[in-house]
Amino acid sequence: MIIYVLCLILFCVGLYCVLRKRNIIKIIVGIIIAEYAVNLFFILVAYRQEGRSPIYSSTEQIVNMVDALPQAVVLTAIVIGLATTALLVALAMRIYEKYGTFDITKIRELKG
Amino acid sequence: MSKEHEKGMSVIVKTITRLTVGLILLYGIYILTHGHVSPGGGFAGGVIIALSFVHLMLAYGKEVALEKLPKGVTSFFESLGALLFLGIALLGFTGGYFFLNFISKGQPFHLFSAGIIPLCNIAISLKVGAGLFAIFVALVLLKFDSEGKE
Amino acid sequence: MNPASQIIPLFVSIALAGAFLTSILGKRFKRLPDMIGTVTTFLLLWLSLKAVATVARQGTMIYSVGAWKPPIGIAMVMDSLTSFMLVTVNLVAFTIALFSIDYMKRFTSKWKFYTLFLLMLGGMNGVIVTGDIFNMFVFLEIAFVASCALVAFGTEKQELEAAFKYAIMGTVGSLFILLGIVFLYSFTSTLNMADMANILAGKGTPNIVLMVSVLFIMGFGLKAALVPFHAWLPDAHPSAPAPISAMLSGVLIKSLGVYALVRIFYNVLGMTPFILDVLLVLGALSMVVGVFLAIGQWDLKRLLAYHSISQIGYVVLGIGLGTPLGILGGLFHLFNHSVFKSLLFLNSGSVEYATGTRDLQKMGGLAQKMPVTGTTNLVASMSIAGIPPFNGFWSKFIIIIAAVEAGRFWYAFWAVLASLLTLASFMKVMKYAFLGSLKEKWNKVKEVPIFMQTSTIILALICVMGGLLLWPGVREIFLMPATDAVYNGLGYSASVLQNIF
Amino acid sequence: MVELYILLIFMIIGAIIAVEVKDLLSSVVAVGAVGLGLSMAFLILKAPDVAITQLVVELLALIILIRATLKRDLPFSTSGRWYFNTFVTIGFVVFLVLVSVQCFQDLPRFGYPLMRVASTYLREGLMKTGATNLVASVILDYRAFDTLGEATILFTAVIGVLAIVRRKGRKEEGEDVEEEDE
Repeated sequence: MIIYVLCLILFCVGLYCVLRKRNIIKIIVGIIIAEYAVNLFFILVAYRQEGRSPIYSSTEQIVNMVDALPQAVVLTAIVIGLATTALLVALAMRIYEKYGTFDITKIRELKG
Repeated sequence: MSKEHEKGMSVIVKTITRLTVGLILLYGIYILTHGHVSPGGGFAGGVIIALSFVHLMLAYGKEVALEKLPKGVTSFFESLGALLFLGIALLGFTGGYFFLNFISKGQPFHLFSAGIIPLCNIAISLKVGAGLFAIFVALVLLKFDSEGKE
Repeated sequence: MNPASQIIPLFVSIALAGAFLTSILGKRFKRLPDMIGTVTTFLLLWLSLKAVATVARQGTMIYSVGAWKPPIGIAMVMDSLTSFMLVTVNLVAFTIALFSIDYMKRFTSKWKFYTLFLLMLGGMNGVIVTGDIFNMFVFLEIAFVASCALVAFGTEKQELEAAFKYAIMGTVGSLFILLGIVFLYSFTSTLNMADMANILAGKGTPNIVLMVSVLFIMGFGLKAALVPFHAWLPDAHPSAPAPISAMLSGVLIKSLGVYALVRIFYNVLGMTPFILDVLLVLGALSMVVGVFLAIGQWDLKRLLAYHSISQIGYVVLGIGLGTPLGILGGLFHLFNHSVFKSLLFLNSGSVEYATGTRDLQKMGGLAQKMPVTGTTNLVASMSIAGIPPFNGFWSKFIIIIAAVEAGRFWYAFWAVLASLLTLASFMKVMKYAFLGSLKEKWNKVKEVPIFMQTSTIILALICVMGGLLLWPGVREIFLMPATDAVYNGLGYSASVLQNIF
Repeated sequence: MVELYILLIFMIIGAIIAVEVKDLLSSVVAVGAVGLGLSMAFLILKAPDVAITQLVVELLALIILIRATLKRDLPFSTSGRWYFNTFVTIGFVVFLVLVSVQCFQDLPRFGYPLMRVASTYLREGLMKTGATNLVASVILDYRAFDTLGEATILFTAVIGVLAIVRRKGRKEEGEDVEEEDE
């Protein structure tokens, strides 16, 4: 329970950074932190008290393995995060090249 | 990046890189081929392989690395890996199902076991390694003229 | 296993195979990307029409990937809502692929465009056919990443800025969705949607379902650009190349946003009066705010983008009414909007192709020089404004009737008001762009090439004939089953699970 | 489990530093520290596959991010007065925390998951797929379709990045622009 709350706080730090900061790199940093928190939360809900990792061994009998499904899902989620990050960084670098700044308050040609 | 980067880093870095880059590559291949018996797998192996080339590039400059793995080759490998993976999936139709594990499962704990899983690992690592290296190269070659400053 | 269900995985794999082939071969053979794009999308359109027929005959079909029975493996589900969405998406995609053959000559690296386009299509088809909630998230991300790159395809200042805004907003939306999925997994210990619905129904409605609902409304609302979350759309949609604007406004926000909302809220979490009210408010708000913002615009594509927000509001309003008639109207309007909004964006692309400007004040009298574009644009404008014989009229009419029938008079009033304002706004477009006297500098303007004309004519014909889908006998095949699938609600899980065992 | 709590607190502190520090390079390095902590947390939670992947992905993401921040003439992020935005953000975050804490009570207790579907994987995984690493058996056999999507998303990102970094986006019809990345 407390561990879930700590994980949530990590998520909120990332979210705060995305919503509040005005520097493009900082926004990317915030998204990365929030992604970490969600991934960690998924692994946390899968943990089993006194559990072992879900890999069989040829020498000993392993009982009480942790849930393998969230681990597989988190692997996918990590890759998705990497893909998004790469795209965001490429966009950020091109924006810097065109505008000469990372400050989003100065990048205001469009008004949504 | 800037000019001193193109020439690479100092002699110490270059020497150590020469010693380690092969080991890193080998480790990546180990990780990917043993993905079904030990932790690791195609994705981690592919990233390690990509990192070994990134390492080479950081130490020696982009000319040396691109000589070893030209850009045309990376994008070809990338598409090839993706097609290979989709091909394995479609081959499952021979057994009647998309993504059927149609090869015999073999003996557990051995390298040649688990049907299509090692093959998928190889396809993914090709794709991931080439793809991530391509992203890195694209971002490094991006020059900054900063048109917007004036 | 049902042999007819073998077509389900093809919707994803054909699109992906097309994309991978384009990326390998497209660099060397210059004409090949056009061919692969057109052939692939045509094949998918044909398959989805076939799927409608099959579903009408056999009912819901399940495909278990890798022969693993759900909930152990991933299941793909083909019910009538799925086939309805597949036809909508692939129809628009086909005409857009046709349009792009000539239009994209103005851009460099055509093969990258087609690769990303096919990946986006594959992602959308994946979102629609899957029966697994995490799998839906994965394909949603594919479509989203591809669309981000496509928005920035022109690599100009404003396009990059719009793409970055879109990427940030979309990623935050994805994070909320993923967080919701984690909560659901921990609570039910399954990822299959039918199984999950079954378990959730057995557990009552604790706090957690409410929390997950809020997370999903924020996440999918960001993808669908409902009003408090709409800030990215008016920038992103006009910045993309015209065929992609058509794809984004026409189908992407619907398959990623509205379809996912409908599927999850009606079929998995179970609709509650509270959620219905939230959807109604969001829908009405989008409808009115979108149209008010649209009126003042002079940039043709921006104006169309604001109208997208407004029209999505109609769809969500219809679905939020929760009555069979309202859902029918909402889904029908979803189909109609994807047709006429794609047509409008394609026409704006034609105008830009011929004259090089998007500013309404600089145009004038273009209908004399571009008769096909002028006529099709007239059809689409009347359609979106809700003039009687065209398809837009019927769906708006059904939504308004449904609102009155449900006793929601205020919502009906707002819908009528928004419709009138839409009419005014499109009269402005026709007056400034196509009618009136021809300006001096447009004397040399020519009609656009043949492929572009063909695709707009196809879409215009559908706009004119669209009302026929309500004809008795036709509606029982296409629209009514989709409505039933939504209204059936939690019956979804039963109809899926009985197909497995 | 004390080490897990310590790691999490370390990660939160790292994250706060990454968010609040003015220097962009320091910020990126702090994110790297958070990622390493996450990798260790995965190891403690018995997820070695995820830990390896997280570690290598972390390295690559750091290299890419540092590439974006190095040698900029704007290494510092400016902070401005932005009261309304701050107010809304903090309100939203506090609301999210309060609602979530209510929901955590409905979840199964930490360390005791439900394991409905997962027990099937653990029981039958080795027999049915032949892979000793059950995570590999889940990602490449039971849920291989997800992995196809994952591979595709990376492919999409690569093509997308290559499309974004093009020097020249538009051309006149008939004009031949040679592509740099061939």
